[in-house]
Amino acid sequence: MIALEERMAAAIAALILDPAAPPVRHIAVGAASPIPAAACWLVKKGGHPVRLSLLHKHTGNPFTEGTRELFDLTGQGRIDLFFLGGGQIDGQANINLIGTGDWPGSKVRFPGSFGSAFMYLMTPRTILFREEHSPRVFVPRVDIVSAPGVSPPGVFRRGTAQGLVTGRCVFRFDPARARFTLASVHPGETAENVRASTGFDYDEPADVPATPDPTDQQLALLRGPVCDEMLETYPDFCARVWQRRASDERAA
Amino acid sequence: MIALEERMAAAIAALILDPAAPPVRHIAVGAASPIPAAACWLVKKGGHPVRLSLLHKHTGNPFTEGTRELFDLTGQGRIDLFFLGGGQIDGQANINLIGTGDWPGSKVRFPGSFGSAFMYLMTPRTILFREEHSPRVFVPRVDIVSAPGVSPPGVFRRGTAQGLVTGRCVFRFDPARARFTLASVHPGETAENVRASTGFDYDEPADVPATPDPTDQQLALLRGPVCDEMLETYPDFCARVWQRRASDERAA
Amino acid sequence: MALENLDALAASVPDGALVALPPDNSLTPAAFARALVRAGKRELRLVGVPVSGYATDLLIGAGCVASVQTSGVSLGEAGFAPCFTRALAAGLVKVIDATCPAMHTMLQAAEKGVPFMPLRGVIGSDILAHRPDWKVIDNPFAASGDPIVLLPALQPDIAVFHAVMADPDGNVWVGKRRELATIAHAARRVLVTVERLTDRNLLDDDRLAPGTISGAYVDATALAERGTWPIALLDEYGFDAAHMAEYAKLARSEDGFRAYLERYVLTLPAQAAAE
Amino acid sequence: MALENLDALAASVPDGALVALPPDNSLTPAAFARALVRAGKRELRLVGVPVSGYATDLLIGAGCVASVQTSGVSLGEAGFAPCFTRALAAGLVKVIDATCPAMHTMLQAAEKGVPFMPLRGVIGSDILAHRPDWKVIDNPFAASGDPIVLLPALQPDIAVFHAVMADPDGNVWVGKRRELATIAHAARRVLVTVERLTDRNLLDDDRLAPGTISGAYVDATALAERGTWPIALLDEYGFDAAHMAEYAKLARSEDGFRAYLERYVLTLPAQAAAE
Repeated sequence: MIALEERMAAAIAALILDPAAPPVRHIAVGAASPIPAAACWLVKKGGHPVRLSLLHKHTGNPFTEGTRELFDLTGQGRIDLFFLGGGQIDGQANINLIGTGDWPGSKVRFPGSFGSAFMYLMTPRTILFREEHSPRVFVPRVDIVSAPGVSPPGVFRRGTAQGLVTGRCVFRFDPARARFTLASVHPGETAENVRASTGFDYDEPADVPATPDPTDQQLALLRGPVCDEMLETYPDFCARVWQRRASDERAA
Repeated sequence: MIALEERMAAAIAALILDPAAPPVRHIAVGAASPIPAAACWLVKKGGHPVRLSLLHKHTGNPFTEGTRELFDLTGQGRIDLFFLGGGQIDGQANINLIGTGDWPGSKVRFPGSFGSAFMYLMTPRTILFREEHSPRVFVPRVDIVSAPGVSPPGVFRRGTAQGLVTGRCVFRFDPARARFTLASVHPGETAENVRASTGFDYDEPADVPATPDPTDQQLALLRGPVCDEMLETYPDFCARVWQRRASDERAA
Repeated sequence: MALENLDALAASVPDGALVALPPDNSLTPAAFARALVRAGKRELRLVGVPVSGYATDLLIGAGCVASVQTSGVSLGEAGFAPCFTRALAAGLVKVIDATCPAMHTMLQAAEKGVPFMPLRGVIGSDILAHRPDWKVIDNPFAASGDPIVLLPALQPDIAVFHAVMADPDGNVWVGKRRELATIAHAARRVLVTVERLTDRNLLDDDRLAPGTISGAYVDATALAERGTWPIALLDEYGFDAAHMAEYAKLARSEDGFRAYLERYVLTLPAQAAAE
Repeated sequence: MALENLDALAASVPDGALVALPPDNSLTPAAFARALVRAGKRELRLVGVPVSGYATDLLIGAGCVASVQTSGVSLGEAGFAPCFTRALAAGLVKVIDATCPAMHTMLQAAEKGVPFMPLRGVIGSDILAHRPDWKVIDNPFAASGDPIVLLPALQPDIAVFHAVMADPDGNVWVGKRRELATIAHAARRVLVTVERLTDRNLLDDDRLAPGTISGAYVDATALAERGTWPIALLDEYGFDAAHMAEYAKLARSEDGFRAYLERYVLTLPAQAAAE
């Protein structure tokens, strides 16, 4: 039994290691991002030399200037890849972390933009992720733009979304056309299903491949050393996905 | 026998404590300023509650962000008083720490401006000091302006020179008129002497008082606890003025 | 530097003050926030540096807050911030949205005493459209058009955080949470709660000085044992996930939140509750 | 992170590189400067952060330097910097004058990845007239005219400093000399000489982390015992005033400077000379 979170982590890991993309030396993972964190650890524990900066790791956090150091690192051009989710994401890869309805979220208020309005423009590669794949999340046009998917010429921007990993599929993003293409659907899903669950338009090849299952080696890494690294920062996630609790393993 | 350095320190201390000036809570002393440092310690050891930030104190230096912290402190408006010297100082209180002749000091090159171009404008009070009182130092117009004595309206500026303490006398400065007035001459000097030794024009009262001698209490403080505080930072100065060496008193 | 009682320290905060608070992973003054609730403060304008969590949600729920300028309000793994969300929907609190590096930049401008600082990114975000106090200029150093955002200096009236130790000179040890120095430098008044006191001067010790904020910036301190609880404090104590989950659950309703206040804030010293 | 031999580390610096050096009170890489002399480097463009001292004067005297951007060059109580003064008069080195907070600000702009930052003051100084790369704009946040200086980001090719310890991950401990983090963040390449190695991870220890610069910024390290000598290193060893006076005296003449090089730089390992 492969958990959806495991599938998504493996799909993200595949995007990270995409040989067509620029090499990744330093990846940062923001708050409340357990699936991308798992993907990064999967890459690292799989033997790929990569520096991970996990902002919300309580101990062994690499920063001595708090979150400012992450944003300065990014400003310096040292962060190659970042992850963003979204309360809403649209077909131009705009993300909305603020809320629905009128500003500042008259229908549903989300927590806020965090660093997205900066990171999305200043990082060479961003991988978008959102487990819930529904027309409520993937909309034709976000109600509020926390961070824009593309920018007009002349606006300083280092990169855009590389892709979008959801609970149903993987999209790739083409910044020149500001448009997603369906890259693969997870086992159990179909292209039709994805189309029906997606509020924005996108391109689709004639044959849509299935997202590959995580390999046995990947599953072993996720359930062992990856979970070990994540227990402290994401106890609820580890308990839910892998039925492991830090408190079972050591005195509180 | 009162050393000239002791007279100057006492004269600076009197300016620091001038009841007509705004109260001083936090004084910073830059590099290579032993006489102002002695004046500050004299004020503090004399029982006046004042915070001293001595940049070049090797141990017990209050900063954890180096000299930047001093300039940031000043930017924040937390430094009430600073000291500046000058290779040349003119009658408008312009100071030159760069050199004489053409830029950047074609005749004599001085070490450089250090923080003067910032501190002079951003500190509510600056006390100028220079032991050598000669037409070579006190010129009609500095060859190069490291930091201007006054600024045109509209230029953000928190303060100007309060006065100038030399090896011969004390001047007060009036920023509205951009002009010095002789306030007192040190024992052994005359108003005529000072005039002959000064390259710039200045005002002079009919009767020029003598700079008061340091009191016995002040001399005792200077030679005892003040010297104790300064031994580490200014070993040569303490040896020259007070014939005391740190190495005589402890193992190196 | 004055050493005060925690509740006296909280009482010294004027209604309406602009108060900077660190986020839930950086020495949050949680006990102080509970003391502010006990003191019945009103109309506080909170600043999340750069985001907001438990302390902000608690203060909003207790009716102490007029506005919050922040890049996000959340309880982390425990979910959305329930009081913030409810108060915003009811129009009881105003949110001034920012993005994390903009919060840092605005405070650094105040730290350096400059009226503004630039920041890359942000252009194209609706945040910019809702911040009339942020300006876009053409980068004067670029050969051709290069729009860049300028952010004004943000000087909090008061910054509050928790530290591990305070010495007799008011120096406080925050360890690797060096970023707190920026709010200490930027704010007009700095209040620090501390886990314990120490006799030795923290800046005189080359091992402790790097993690020390000079007493030059600290206006008053108060002892508050387990002062960040339920949030972790460096390697001193861990995060109390069970308590945060209990808070998140109770705060989902007005009644539940009142029960939380009764149980943990209004009647009991927080540290006793934490045992 | 690679651990190299001191002379190999110095040899890795390309001729013509823009090299940032801390001043004589902040972990000056003095042994590294002597190794640069031995390596025969040429046309280096030095950056004093924010001022320059022994290492810069030595490198200028040895003919390694084309220019120095700084707010001051001096040997402190030992007086003017003799090689700098002589080389400037002879037209052998170019000085690009700045003022201390401007050096910090330009490096902080590079640290934050912004093209410029403002600074108060400076207006009316002739420094501004000789810095065509500095601009004055009207503060966009002021109601009426308010000229303010904008400084461009300054990104050194290489930053070099000395640290007390390095760990196997390339993290280095600089204690309270936290300002060195800024040149580490701002520079393209960071070389660190260290007094000694340690096995434990410096960032994992809450007591050592505050004074640690992450290996994320460090490209290579080399062991250099007494690496700041004759300058003090925190509480590890003191300032060698007698040696600095000897340097100041010898360097007053070309012949004397050559004798200094023979005695302390070219033939002997510096640490042996220091015993």
